[in-house]
Amino acid sequence: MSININPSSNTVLQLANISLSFGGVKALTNISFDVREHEIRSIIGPNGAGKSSMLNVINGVYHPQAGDIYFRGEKRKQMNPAEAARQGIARTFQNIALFKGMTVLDNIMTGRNTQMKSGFISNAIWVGKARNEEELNRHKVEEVIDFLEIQHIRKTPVGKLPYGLQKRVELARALAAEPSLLLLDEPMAGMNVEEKQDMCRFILEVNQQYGVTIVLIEHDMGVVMDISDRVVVLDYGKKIGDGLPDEVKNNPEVISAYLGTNH
Amino acid sequence: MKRIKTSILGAFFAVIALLCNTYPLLAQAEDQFIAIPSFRVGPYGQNGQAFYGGFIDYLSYVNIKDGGVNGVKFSWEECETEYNNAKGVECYERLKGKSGISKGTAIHVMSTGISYSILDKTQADKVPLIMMGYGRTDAVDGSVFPYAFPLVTTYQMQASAIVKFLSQKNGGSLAGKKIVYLYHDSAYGKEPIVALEAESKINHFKLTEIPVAHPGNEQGAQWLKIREENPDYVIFWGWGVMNQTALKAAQKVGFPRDKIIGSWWAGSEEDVIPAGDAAKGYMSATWNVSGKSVPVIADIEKVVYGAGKGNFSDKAKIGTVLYNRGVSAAIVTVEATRLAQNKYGKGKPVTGEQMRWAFENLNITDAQLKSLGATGLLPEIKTSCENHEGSGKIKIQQWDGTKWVVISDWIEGNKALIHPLFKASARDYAKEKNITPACLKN
Amino acid sequence: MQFFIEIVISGILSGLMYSLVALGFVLIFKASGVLNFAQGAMVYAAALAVVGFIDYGMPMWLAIIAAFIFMVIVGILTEKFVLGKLVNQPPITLFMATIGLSFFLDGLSPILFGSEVRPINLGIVDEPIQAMMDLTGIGISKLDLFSSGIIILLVILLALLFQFTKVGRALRAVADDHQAALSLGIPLENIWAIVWAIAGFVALVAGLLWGSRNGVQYALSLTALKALPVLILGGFTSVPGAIVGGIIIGVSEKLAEIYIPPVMQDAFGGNFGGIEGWFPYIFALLFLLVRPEGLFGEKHIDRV
Amino acid sequence: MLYREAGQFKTTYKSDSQIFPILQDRIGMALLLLVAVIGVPLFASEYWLNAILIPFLIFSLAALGLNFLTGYAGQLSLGSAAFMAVGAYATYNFQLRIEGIPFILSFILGGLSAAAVGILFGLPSLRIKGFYLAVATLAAQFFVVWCLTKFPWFSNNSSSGVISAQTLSLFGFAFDTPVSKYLLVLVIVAGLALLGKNLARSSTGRAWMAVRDMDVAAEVIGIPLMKTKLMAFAISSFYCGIAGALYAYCYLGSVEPDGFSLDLSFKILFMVIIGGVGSILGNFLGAAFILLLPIFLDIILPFISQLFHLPIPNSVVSHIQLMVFGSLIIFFLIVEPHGLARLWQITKEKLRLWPFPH
Repeated sequence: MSININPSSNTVLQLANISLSFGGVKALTNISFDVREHEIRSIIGPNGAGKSSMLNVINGVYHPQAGDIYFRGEKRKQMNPAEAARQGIARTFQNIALFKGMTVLDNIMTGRNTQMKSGFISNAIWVGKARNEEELNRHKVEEVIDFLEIQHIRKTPVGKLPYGLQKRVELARALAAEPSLLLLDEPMAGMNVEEKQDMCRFILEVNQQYGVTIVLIEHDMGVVMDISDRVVVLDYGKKIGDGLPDEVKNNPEVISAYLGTNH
Repeated sequence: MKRIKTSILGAFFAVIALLCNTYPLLAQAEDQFIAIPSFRVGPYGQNGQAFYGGFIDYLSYVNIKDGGVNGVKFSWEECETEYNNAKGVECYERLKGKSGISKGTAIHVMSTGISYSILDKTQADKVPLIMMGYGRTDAVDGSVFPYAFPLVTTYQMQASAIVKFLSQKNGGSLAGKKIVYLYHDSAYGKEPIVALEAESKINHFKLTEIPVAHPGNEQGAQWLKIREENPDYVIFWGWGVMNQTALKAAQKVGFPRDKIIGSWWAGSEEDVIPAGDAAKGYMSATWNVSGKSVPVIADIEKVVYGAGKGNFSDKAKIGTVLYNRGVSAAIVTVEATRLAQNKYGKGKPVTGEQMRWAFENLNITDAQLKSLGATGLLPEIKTSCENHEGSGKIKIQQWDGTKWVVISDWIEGNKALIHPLFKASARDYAKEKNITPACLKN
Repeated sequence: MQFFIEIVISGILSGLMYSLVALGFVLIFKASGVLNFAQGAMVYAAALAVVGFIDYGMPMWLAIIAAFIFMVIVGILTEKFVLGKLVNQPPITLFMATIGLSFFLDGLSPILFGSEVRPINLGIVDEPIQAMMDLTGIGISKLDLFSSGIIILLVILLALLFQFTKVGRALRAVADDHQAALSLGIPLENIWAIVWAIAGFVALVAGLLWGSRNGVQYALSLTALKALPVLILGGFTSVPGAIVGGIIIGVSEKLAEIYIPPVMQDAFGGNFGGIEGWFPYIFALLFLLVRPEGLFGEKHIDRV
Repeated sequence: MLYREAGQFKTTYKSDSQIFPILQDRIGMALLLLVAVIGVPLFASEYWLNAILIPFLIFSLAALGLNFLTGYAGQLSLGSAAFMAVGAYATYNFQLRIEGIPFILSFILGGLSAAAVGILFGLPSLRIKGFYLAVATLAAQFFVVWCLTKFPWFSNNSSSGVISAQTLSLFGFAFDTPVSKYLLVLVIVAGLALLGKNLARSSTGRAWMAVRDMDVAAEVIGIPLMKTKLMAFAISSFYCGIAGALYAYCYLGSVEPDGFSLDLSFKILFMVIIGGVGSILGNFLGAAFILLLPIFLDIILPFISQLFHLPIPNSVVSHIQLMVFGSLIIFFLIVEPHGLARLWQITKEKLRLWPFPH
């Protein structure tokens, strides 16, 4: 399915010479790559390679010391996650970041908050504006719920759910925001085979049916090679490979990085 | 487990509902029921214990000795207010319901804050609120506050009296002298300021006001300031821990204690003993003398504690300033009851309204005090609608390291100067609450 | 100038008194992550215990030992019956529990040891040092100086304990990471009991010094309010923070009390003294806004 | 068998998002209100109205306010009493200085003033968290009280700083009897509680809870932290402010700044914790508990000492009360850290299944 479009056209996200460090510790050094419309772009690399930091840079949780980010052609450096979300960037987290105290339904509804405009006064009054809006967004959320097949756990507090389902709920929350760019941080970590298959199916459908661009971090090489259009390889905060799955697979540097030779 | 929890909870609320409902019907009708919203715990619990101990001991004394007033025995009930306004209100509301007749007869809360909180309620319930040496001082004007009685003397009159004492010490003039007013930064401490400022104008002394934040357990800065000022006297309006701290801090900076003169809430054993030697020479105002030399006090110890009906497990507090103050408060209350019975019929309990009349027409003479064995315990009291204070006299006492020694006769504050202030402030209050001032006849 | 110096000195001395109370908070927070609001009540309880045992006819030194034992028991029981039963509860629940505990202690100790206001006499007359007075005109209170000495001694003692004893190492391990400590087989319950005992000891010292200063009475439990701003300034987990923070608060508070009210008086008229109630809090708060990690804390990054 | 939702199907999302989705609950609530509005005024004694029911409602409101901030938005505050004070004094001044202003309006203005102060002291929450913030809120507690004591203007230059509330009257009807005061408080509290419930289940409430549970994640899904936190502070303070005004006007009648002490703040916090963090019902349960417990002890302890002829001096009784109060707090925290509200839920669950064990 990987249709190779030429680089210049329809680039969603362009990262140029990004460097990030925490008090001397270098997390990312001089990294550049791009993400195109509708593609599934994977970031792989051994533990501590800086993959999650990369995502955090993309949606503004971390602010890189050097380098530029172009999102839909617009240059941005300092921005907070909330803005990113409003621009249509949604994400899931490596270690689940759901709101433990709330039900599945409420968790997913929070994903709609950026779309919900009614102020606190009309919310307090409820009848009328607020209620209609609530209902409208509830419909959207229910679509996502149906799509991800989690109807049965609507009213359950997320804390009570098994790991796999929590991952799925987190995806649902991200999707509820109807993002144009979706960042997935190890969505299949710690899942059994069936769960992984489901998750893959969901990711592909999201990508194809809704045309959402996806940046994916995943350890399971099999999965990565199957579903992604292009792959970036990071190691010790540096980019050591970039390209089509097959190219990357045969890149000696990548192989050595994974086998852990010459450093 | 869950079931246990829920049942515990259920039981809890059930019992409350039960008790709160049946409870108010427990007091007997033929007694003269006195509501006592007291406090024995918390920051000021000490003072409360001594005061209310004395108060209650005297009531038992009257009951045992002469079977109450004309055969009407006193009954009473306490309720712990913790010196907290809200709890005070709850206590007042609960206790007043205990007796349909008296509504509590006469309420002593010994807390300016609580007295403010229940002022309107006592007014509405027609039961006199007695604030002996505290509380809303402009209630001296009975035409605006018919049911509130700041008896014996108010903060302002006391401050004025202290100034008079000092000027007497200085051959009748304080001109050019420096006086620091160090006070607890609350309603209590702020009341006297108007009086002191007025006094400083006519007596030409320089007045410096230094407040201390509640609770006042740290006064380093204030006393450094005082030493810098180096005043001739420090007039001191402390309460609770603030008192010992002040004396200690004075010693710390080497300020002579016999130049400090406190209010009567800063002049009890509880205030000086913890300060140890630091308190030696410290003076304070008081409107009742301490010690067991007063016959009635000794007699209480004999009669009440002899009968094993005493309020204290150990008798150490008997004869202390606050204990005697409690007794004094009780004496006034009992005499008012007697007066009311004389007017409205002997041998039956009197109502709040009747008590109000009695308090407004008190005339406790030395002769009467003598007959009660309370000679010199407290000053003569003569009240009227214009003057709910009724005395305005205090004595000055000095701590010699072991006991309080009275070093002056009764000193009356400058009424001509102070009472107009009350009138004015009462008028403002009346305007704010649109009350039309009027004296109640009976 | 000399007046200024005097203020600063008295500020430092009473600041150390705040540090002392703050210390108790820090110890417990470090080890178990509980903000122990009962620390003030413990100070009160300890002081009461001392005077109480003296009233029961013990000599001073014995009374102090007895009081210490009492505090240790209180600490252990607290661990066993309160915090031990609340493991894995959110911090706020534990905090509430300690408030409950403070009520309990405020009720219990007067019943055991009497609620009379009593002095503690450490045998030091609290006067300004005369020689100093004559020499420089600056008055320094003997008692405060003595107290500061004791406090510094205490801190050194604790430092040694933490550095060189087995218990101390265990304590630090626990403070760093509960789980890790557990996995190393360090029994948390015992450690916590020990911490509470130590905190009890600190409370005892505080009780003695504050008690000899203001007399033993309920208001001792309010010393906690003096310690809290010290905590936000110095950090809940840093012993040096507590000391330095205490000094900073003490000095700034005294200076403020002397120099700010006149300024405000010129601005608004009226008397604006008595700002010690809030000034330390506002001061610490403003400091925190500039430096959220506190005096000695290090900046932490939100990992996601 | 009575308490069942069997056969009650939700066909629309509207009906699914009702406050009381179960019919029995709706009936129960209706009955409760009926009793509160008609039964209580008919049968309750003056003591019950003045000393229990009115303060109960007022404290419930204050607790509700604090619960928004602490329970929903997760910002621990120890300064609620200060915001009550602002509400009370502001209302007093609006009543005093604006001729013929309807008291409802001055209540609202009082609440808004409290909200403004709340926002001011909420600003630190953007940089500091947890107990640091909690202690920081003490700054509000002490500073506000000090200001009210120090600037005579606030208390209309009363020498003592005490204000005494004017009688409230609407269209010539004066709220001066216990019953009328009670009904006034009841209406206001019930209304605000309803608004609060709506707020809690709306996007606003979800934003708060998101910030509480995981602020980073909340920000990542587009919830602006600053706006959300400050709004929590504002609304919380507004509720506390109204509660403060009622406290002054319908309960105490006259208040001094010191009346709004730290103890009061703690009391309210207790109500929230005991009642149930992040629950509307909990505030009412908590308020009832914290309010009734001391009264209960007042009554029961002397009773017991009489029963067993124990010669307990009053001072000891008072101290025992403190002990029992403290231990009961701890006890409830241990048996049910999620508060009475959770306990109530559990009971309902049981009822649903009854008579079957599971």
